[in-house]
Amino acid sequence: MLLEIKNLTIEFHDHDRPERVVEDVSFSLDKGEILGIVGESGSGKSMTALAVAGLLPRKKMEKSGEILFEEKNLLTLPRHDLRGLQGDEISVIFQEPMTALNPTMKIGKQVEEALLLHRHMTDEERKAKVMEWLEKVELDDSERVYEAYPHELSGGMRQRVMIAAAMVSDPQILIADEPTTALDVTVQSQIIKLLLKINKDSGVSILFISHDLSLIKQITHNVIVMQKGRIVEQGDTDEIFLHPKEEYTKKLISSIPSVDLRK
Amino acid sequence: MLLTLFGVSFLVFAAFEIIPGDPAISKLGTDATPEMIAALREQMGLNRPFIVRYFDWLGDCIRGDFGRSYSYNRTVISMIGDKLPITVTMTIISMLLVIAVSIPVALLLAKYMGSTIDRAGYISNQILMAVPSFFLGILITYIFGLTLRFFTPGGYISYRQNFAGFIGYLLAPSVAIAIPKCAMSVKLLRSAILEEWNKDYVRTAYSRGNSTMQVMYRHVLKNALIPLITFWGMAVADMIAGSIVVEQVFNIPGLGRILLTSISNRDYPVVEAIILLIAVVVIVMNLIVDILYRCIDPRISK
Amino acid sequence: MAEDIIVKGTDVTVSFMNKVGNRKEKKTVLDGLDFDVRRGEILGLAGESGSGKSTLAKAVLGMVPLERGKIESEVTNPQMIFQDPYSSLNPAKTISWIMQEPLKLGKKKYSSEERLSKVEEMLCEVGLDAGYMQRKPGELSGGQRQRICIGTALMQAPGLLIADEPVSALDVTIQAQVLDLMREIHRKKKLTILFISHDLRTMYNFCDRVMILQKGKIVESGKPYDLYRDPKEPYTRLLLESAGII
Amino acid sequence: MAFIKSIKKIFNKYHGFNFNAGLVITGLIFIIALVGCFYTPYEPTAMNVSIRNTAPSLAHIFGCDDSGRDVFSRVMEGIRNTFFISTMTVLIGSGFGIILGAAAGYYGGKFDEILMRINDALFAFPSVLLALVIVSLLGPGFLNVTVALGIAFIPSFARIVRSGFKSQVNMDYVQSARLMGAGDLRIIFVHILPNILPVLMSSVMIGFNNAVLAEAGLSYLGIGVQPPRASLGLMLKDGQALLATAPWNALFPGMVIVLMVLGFALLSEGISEAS
Repeated sequence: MLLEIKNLTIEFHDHDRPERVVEDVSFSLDKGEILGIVGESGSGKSMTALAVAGLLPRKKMEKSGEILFEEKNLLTLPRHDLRGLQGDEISVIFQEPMTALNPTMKIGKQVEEALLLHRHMTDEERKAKVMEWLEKVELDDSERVYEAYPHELSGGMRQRVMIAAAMVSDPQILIADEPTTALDVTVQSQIIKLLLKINKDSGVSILFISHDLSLIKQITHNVIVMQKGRIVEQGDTDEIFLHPKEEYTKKLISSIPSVDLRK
Repeated sequence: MLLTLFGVSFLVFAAFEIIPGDPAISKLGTDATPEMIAALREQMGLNRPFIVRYFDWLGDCIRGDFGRSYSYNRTVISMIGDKLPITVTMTIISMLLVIAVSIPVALLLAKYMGSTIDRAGYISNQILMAVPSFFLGILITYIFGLTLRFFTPGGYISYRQNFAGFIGYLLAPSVAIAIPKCAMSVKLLRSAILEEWNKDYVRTAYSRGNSTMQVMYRHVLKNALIPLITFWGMAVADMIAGSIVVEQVFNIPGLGRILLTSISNRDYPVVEAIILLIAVVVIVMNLIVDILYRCIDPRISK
Repeated sequence: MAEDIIVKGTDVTVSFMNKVGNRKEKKTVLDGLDFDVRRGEILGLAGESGSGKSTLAKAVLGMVPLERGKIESEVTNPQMIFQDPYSSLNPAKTISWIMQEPLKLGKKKYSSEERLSKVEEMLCEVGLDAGYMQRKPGELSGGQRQRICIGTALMQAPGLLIADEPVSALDVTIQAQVLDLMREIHRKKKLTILFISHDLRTMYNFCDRVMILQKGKIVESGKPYDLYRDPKEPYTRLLLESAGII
Repeated sequence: MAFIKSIKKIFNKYHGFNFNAGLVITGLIFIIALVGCFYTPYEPTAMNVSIRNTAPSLAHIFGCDDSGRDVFSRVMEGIRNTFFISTMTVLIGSGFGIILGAAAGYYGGKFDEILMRINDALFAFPSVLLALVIVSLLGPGFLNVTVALGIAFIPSFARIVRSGFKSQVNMDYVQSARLMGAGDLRIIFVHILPNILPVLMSSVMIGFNNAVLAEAGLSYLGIGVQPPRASLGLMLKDGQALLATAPWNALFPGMVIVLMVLGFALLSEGISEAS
């Protein structure tokens, strides 16, 4: 098992009364698996993903449970060692392509950053790796994109750049926190197809966070349904969509507008 | 830029057009006969339409001929010619001081964000911002001049005699002008850094394994400088105004003094010329700041 | 205009100059559109960002100058509800002030008691209660705010309600509730709705007719069932495939 | 009525350190100015050669100046004049600034373009310089300085108000207000203004901050308040000559200026922090 999470609980103490955001969450992620976490806003799905990525906000909080990766508990790992994994073994792509890139830094510089931090390469090797990945994410005219600034690219192209920047160091786990929510439908399906291709080619396991059930159905092998910080149900995606056991899962599935063209 | 220059010169000319009183009379004195006044007006070309006189005046200014002073019967240029470099040098020194001091101090504060140093820095910033530059000048004179004898108050050295002495003496007034602007810059840079820190690209930088310092220097600092540079553009005008006042404290014969004397004895050509020159200096300095701005922020179309 | 058509657009063209560097470039947003809105129907307007759907809405409201063509509308006071619940209610005012505003501005004059009772009545109709009157938009959830937007828009009994992506910013379960509310109001008050969205799935059960918009041109339009079963245009097929419908 | 209610609301919801500190300092100075209208320990203009340049003592808290006048009483009168001038300056500046800024920000287009061109041109002149020009036209003196500073402060207020309106005008609630039939004036003053009140309040405070500085500067240059009336800037100028022998003549007025400016700066900081 690549990643093992046991009884993860996160409680914020910055407001007057403690706020439990994630409660007793346990699941595992296998090599090459695409695991979906679905839930509405405030369900704790993003917080769980951020915990795995070691990006929990610096607010006063209490964390308990284990996030085991290569026999190391990421929750208690010292910052220095955690930084060794971030961007090397575990990479992240975020929801807002418009703001997730540094507006005053060239695209090439941002994509190569993970290599700069984790690999000893010459400039030429680094540039070659970056160009390789800019082509892999199907960006036409990758030379121009390398020299361009974020504001010169469309939302879809920026998300492809984010994927390239995350995959350039061949991580074992890619965390995708609502990667397509801010994109148009047509661009969304291209990004989903791209993620599937990368998963197949490089065997990277993907933790896919979303509130869009039809997307989860399209892309994930297994799914975890979360509500108010707790896991309501988890298992094989098709199985859950066909025979949801929990009341909340049923309600979620029934609220997807069904398009029945047979009648 | 040229449009603003043009607009400014028009505003200045128009302002001095609406002055009550006729330049010819003030030149000849009150007992002059109407015929003499009419003749002088004709000779000075005051009867030509406003627009013609404006372009004529503008043409002269570009050639450096700002007309003649009323009270000293010397050309304006001869009076203010050697004064301009003093004010400009002082403003440049203060600008350099602001840049040289505010960035390292802000970085220091950013490193200890939220600690006691940060709190102390914040309070002292507030106080320093509240001190008017001329009072600061008086304090500096009192502390460094009179008690510690670092420099002799009032001992202005002209750049013709001894350039080093000239710069040395200008240090104190420049510091007086620069300190409030430094405090403001530090405050602005600090809040800009705080604002950038919550942006998404910082989280992306952390997700790639950058340490806090790496995130600060590789990503946040460059973006936080943008609002600061905008502030420096506007601060230039305030600094020149500051220099006019501070000149009195350190009795430096810069543009400020001439401006005041010519205001009190209503010597309008001199006042007009000085105001125009100051506006030109401000605009030129703003242009420099604007160029600095463009090379940091690629989003501004070249 | 025919009896049952309340808004008719012929050869509607809108473009504006946007500054690229220092050159001015003419950008055409709506390109010779012909469309009509029938009384009492829910007309869906589907398209991606940049397709011009919001501009079309503004054109129908007469808030955008037409370069060519004209829009005839018998609707005197069309109202609009928006996507972002956080910017569509005045954050500085209480809910009761917000909902009374249309009554103060409308042609019919109401006394303050009448206004308060009408507000209370409308709050119940949109599934809330009088308790919300003194609260501020900042204290409410997205779903509650959208209900108040709908209530406020209905205060002047508009002939046409334009809904620009009203539910896409809400959670799935809340979306369903708000759509049910709009359907019920449509049925009870015979309210014509122009429903703008990028989500073809939602439009299937909600709209009587759907128009597909791409780069300022109407690609195809018809009843959802016919349109989704055999889309004639490749762009429509692409949209349907991307949404996982076909 | 709604306007006053929202100001009351804004005041009672602030409790940050900056706001309270600012309130205390400004309040203190305001009280001194108010008291100064009716009572001053000594007649500010009463000269008494025998006690020339005596150091601060119980009888004369701030000591006496070159012509034996009690520095503290003159400072009280100085505060009153400075306070009055800066209040008038801010009123004129923000009054016209709001009207111009609201119109430019709300309507945009040609009017906005022209106004901003004029504003940029005026920004080439520092407000002190602008005031200097106006004073040289109208001549020095109490009223002229107030008018000059007032006019000189319009561009900065107009710019802040304009950006405030520009950020609000595209908000959806403004569009739905238009659809309901609200007129432009109602939208500007009833709908949009309460939302930019915090920005406006903190810019008014900064306006006070700069006005006090500018007034002190102009009087220091001798073209503001004319003797025998007292003004902090003037006292600084006279006190400077006696720096070696009687430094309190300059130090106390200077410190009071700093306190006034600091008070307003902290107030503005407190308001913008809480919004």
